[in-house]
Amino acid sequence: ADKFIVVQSTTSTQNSGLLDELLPKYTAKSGTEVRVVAVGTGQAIKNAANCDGDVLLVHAKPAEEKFVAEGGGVKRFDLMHNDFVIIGPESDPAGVAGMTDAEAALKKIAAAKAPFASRGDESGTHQKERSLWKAAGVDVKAASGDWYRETGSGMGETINTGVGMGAYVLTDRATWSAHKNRAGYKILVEGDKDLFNQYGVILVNPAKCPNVKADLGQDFIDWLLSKEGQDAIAAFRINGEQQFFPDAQKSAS
Amino acid sequence: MQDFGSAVWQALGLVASFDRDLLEIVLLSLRVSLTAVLAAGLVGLPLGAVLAVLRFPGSGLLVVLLNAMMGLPPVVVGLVLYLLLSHAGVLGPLNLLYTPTAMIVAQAVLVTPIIAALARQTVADIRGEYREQLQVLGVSRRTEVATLLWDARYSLLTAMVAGFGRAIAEVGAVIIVGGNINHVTRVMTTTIALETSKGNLALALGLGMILLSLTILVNAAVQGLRATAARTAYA
Amino acid sequence: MQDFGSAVWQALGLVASFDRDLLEIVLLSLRVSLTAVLAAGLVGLPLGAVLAVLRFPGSGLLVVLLNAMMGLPPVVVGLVLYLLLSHAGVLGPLNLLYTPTAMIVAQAVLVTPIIAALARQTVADIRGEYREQLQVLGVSRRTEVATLLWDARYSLLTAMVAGFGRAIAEVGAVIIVGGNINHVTRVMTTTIALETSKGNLALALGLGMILLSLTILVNAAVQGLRATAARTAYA
Amino acid sequence: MHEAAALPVSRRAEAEGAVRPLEGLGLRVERAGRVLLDIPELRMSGSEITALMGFNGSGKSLLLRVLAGLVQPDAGTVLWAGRPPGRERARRLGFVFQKPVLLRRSAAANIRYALKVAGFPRAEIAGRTEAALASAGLQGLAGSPARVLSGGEQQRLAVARALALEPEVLFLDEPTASLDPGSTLAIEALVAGARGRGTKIVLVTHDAGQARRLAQEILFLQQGRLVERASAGQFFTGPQSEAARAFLEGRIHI
Amino acid sequence: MHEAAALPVSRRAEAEGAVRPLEGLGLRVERAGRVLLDIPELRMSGSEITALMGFNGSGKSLLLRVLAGLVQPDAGTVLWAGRPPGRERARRLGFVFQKPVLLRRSAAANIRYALKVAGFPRAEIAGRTEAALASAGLQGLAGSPARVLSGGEQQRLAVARALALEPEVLFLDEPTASLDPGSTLAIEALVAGARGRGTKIVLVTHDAGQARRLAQEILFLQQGRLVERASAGQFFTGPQSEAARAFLEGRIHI
Ligand SMILES: Nc1ncnc2c1ncn2[C@@H]1O[C@H](COP(=O)(O)OP(=O)(O)OP(=O)(O)O)[C@@H](O)[C@H]1O
Ligand SMILES: Nc1ncnc2c1ncn2[C@@H]1O[C@H](COP(=O)(O)OP(=O)(O)OP(=O)(O)O)[C@@H](O)[C@H]1O
Ligand SMILES: [Mg+2]
Ligand SMILES: [Mg+2]
Ligand SMILES: O=S(=O)([O-])[O-]
Repeated sequence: ADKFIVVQSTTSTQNSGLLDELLPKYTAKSGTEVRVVAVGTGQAIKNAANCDGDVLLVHAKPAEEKFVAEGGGVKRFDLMHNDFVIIGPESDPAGVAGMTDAEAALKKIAAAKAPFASRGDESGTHQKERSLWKAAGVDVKAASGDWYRETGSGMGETINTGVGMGAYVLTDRATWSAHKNRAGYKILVEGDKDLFNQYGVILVNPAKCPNVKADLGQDFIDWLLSKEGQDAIAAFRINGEQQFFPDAQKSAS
Repeated sequence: MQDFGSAVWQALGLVASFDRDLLEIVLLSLRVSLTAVLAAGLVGLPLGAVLAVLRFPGSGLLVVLLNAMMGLPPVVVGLVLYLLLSHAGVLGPLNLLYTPTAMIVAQAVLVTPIIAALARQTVADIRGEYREQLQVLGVSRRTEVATLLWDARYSLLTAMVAGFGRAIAEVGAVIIVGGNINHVTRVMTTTIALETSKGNLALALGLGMILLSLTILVNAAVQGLRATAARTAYA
Repeated sequence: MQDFGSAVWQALGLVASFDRDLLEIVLLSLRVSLTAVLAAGLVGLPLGAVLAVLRFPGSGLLVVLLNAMMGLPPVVVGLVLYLLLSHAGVLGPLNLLYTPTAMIVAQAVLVTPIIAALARQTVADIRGEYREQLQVLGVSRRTEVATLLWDARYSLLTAMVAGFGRAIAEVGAVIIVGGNINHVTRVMTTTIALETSKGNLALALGLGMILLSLTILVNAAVQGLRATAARTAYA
Repeated sequence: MHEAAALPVSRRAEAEGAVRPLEGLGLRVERAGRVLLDIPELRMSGSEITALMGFNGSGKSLLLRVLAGLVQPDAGTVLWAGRPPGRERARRLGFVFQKPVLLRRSAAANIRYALKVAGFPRAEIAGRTEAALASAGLQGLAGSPARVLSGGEQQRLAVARALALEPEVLFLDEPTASLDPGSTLAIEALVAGARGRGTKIVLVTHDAGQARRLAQEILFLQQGRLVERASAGQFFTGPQSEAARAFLEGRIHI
Repeated sequence: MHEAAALPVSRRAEAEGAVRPLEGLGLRVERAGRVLLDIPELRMSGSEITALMGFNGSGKSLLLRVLAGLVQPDAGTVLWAGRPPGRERARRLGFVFQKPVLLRRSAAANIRYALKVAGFPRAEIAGRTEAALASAGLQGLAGSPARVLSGGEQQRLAVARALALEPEVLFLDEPTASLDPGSTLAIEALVAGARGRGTKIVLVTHDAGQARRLAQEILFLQQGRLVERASAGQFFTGPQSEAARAFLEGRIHI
């Protein structure tokens, strides 16, 4: 297709395979090719702020709202959510398996000084993790380099590293579900409502970025938010398990 | 450890299945890196030779800088180019960001100092022998550079090959300016990085083997060319 | 575009504030890369020289392989080492994964073929001149290798410097086997990659400038050494 | 002592092909604390063949380099026809090094290259190359890589290349050291022919017979100093310095 | 024609320092379709100095290389004292190339290096080095980088290095081409001395005087073929082949 738009996105949507499922459907319908640049949250927002994309699709609500407020984006829409989970080795040295209270689980991990691999990259996931530590009253900064290990990399890389060192990892469910390097790792903690992970979608502001293909970009967003798009999101499965839960009806924020 | 065996199988399987997507990725890798190396050679070889030939105030410093630039971090090169090519950048209107052209430029920037620095050493070595003879022939600087490059051509191939190795294996710069966009700017190394982040280590390794085989093929072709090239009159 | 100016300021600010964390990162970068290059030189220089000296069935093929290995993708090297060093791997009991030692090994693996291939060419060039003389002196292969390396030492510095550039700028392998763990295995390039992914482009660039300045300093030191080294008896 | 006619040097004189003296004033070269060359005054006739003689290491090759502008002396000036030899003079210069330097090309290509650089018309280059090769007895080796030729063949090629340029000044550093007797005579004939066409020739040789056959003027160097300057006749019949006498008698100097 | 005494070759004979003939059988070297060497039978006396003579390009240097085992002939065998010269023979070999190859070290270090490699006892090396340098008149240049020495000094250094090894067989390829007359005689004396100590010497030279002074046996090559083999006396008074006559008369061959 010679009609195309560029979507700045985070890696979870790409690595989980969600976009591979959604985009061909949209392209078949609209004739618009969707080019995805999947990078870290901060980089995705920065790229969008530099006008290097038509649509932004990330999961870091406060940062997204700031982006819109500064005029980088037109409007933010809730698109879907999934949840974060804590994975860990079968041996489970801190004994957190089966817990549903993330805060408590983190406290146990800290008490046991069991290795924990943090993304440490200011991503949405990392911000969520930090707020959980804060709530748990653990000063991870002091433990950095000891049992608390900031990998400073993407979700998939952090899982690889965590697996390599036998550390607990906080990850979004989709990335973990699609991850192949599991080495006996399991989801140990899930189900806490604090582990909620909201994705949003934003059209880059054509008033600030004249190069933005506002019509094409908005059409893509409209499709994502439409019944068809939302159904497609809901239909995406890994091992028969739904990964993302469309929630567009809550509409713009 | 079964990953190694698994990697070999995946690699063989991929090649055997003659995957269309894989072919596209392989061809783009070759196109980008070969073009980048040719461009880098076009600039780097004369540049290195000029630095071997000319002595001027500051030329020693320039050589140090050039040698140091062999250590240009790809991510930094990618970033600088990104800022230039971004729509917010001065070259934004060219619309080159997230295109193979941007990737070629990035690799060429990375590889030019390597080729130039290695060429400088090679040319300086042969020049020790030629200098006075060329001087008495009244050869201009320009002709001297051309002559030294030509007469050192077989040794210079190693510099070019080193540059190609750097380019084809590079990921940090191309992923920033190319964006690793499926069907548009996805090359072997960015695919390997992607599969690694997905935890597909065996697939990543398998792709790595295919990439290395490609590199070996390119090198074998170069070596073959060198050997069969009419070496008449060269001794 | 204000990112460039901002980068310069951030770099200067970082250096001026003499940040403890930054110092730690810089020192680890230097330690890892210098150690890796020394190790790679220890293996690569003799290896290159041996390949320049010995002709045996398959030596041509070996040269092609070596040249191709200059294009080893860092991610692949990182992965292979990861699989070897991980707890499930054969070398797991050594507990080297996510240590600076693992990073040194990774960089050494990447850099050894570069140094070896460049050394091979340099040694082959000087050997054209020395071969028959050494032969009539009845020099053993081992001594021949040592002699050629010694007499080509100033030219070989360029190979070492190219290897250092590769090592210090490398990110793909060290991030996999080192894990970019804060205060443990975080080096300049992995920090730059991290800041880039955070969207802190100016900071990333500023760090890049610091890294490049370091590389320039190392190169200047090498050049100074080369110049002041008693070049007596060398012509 | 023989004295070259003092010339009022002018462009006119040069244009008319008048004799051009070669001069050195206060030439001094030091290396590693050793004085390699120290010649307060040097004057060579512009029309004759000057032979430079002296023991090994006396500075002959170095003096040729200084005169040709290849080595910048630590002190002193070189004058060709009254002017310092600038870069543009290179086109008028021929030089055969003691160790000939041949490019990694065929014998013919080595000569073609020199002719091209010197600006000979394209149309003439093939013919001149062929003639030059033939003059040095290298017809049969035109296509051979220059660097696999035998030592003597290489030296002949280097001489042929220099002569092909029809230089105004020609420096020859032991140009027949590796030649067989017949080739030596043949090259000497070529050199004499060049002198006949007005080329100023400075020849370094250890072969007294050759100096006698070719040179009109002899300069004798010892340890970087010019100890004798004489016409050939005078030098070979009655050398003034003890060093030159020892040299000619083949007295053991080492 | 002179005939070297046929020897029953045995280790005993070798150990006793008996004369060791140098032989070549069916030697043939081709390059780029040209026959460079074609010598069905070659036999040199083991005790005399053999001079190899011939026009430039006749294959003298190539033959030396083949005899020394540096170039593998396309056909034929070389025998030293009846056996092919293996790698272990290198320790018994001296070779001075037409273009001396000196290592990037000082003059003294070049000799030390050769002595060390040849396995001379550590304690003797300094003394032998000094003696070798002095024998070639290079005392004063011991510490100079070998590659900045003058052409003649380099050649003397190369000869001194080869002689210092006290080789059993010594190949000299125009070893005095760049030497002044006195140095030439001095080197000739050293060569004669080596022969006196039992070294088999093969000398390439264009200098008939030198061949006459040094050699007992002359081999004359033309276009890769051995056209004459004679004792020195016979060769210089009445050469049998037309080529050798032309050579000696300095007839223009090119
Ligand atoms: N590798 C090669 N390829 C082609 N021709 C060669 C090669 N090596 C030598 N030759 C030719 O072989 C011939 C013999 O060379 P060689 O050096 O043995 O001559 P020489 O008798 O030593 O001559 P000189 O007196 O000039 O030293 C020369 O004509 C040379 O051009
Ligand atoms: N760069 C240098 N450093 C130190 N000594 C040098 C240098 N260049 C030349 N020499 C010395 O200068 C002296 C003169 O050298 P030159 O080559 O001019 O001698 P020459 O008269 O041509 O001798 P030959 O007859 O052996 O060719 C030699 O003793 C040589 O060792
Ligand atoms: Mg000289
Ligand atoms: Mg020869
Ligand atoms: O969106 S993430 O980069 O945090 O996975």
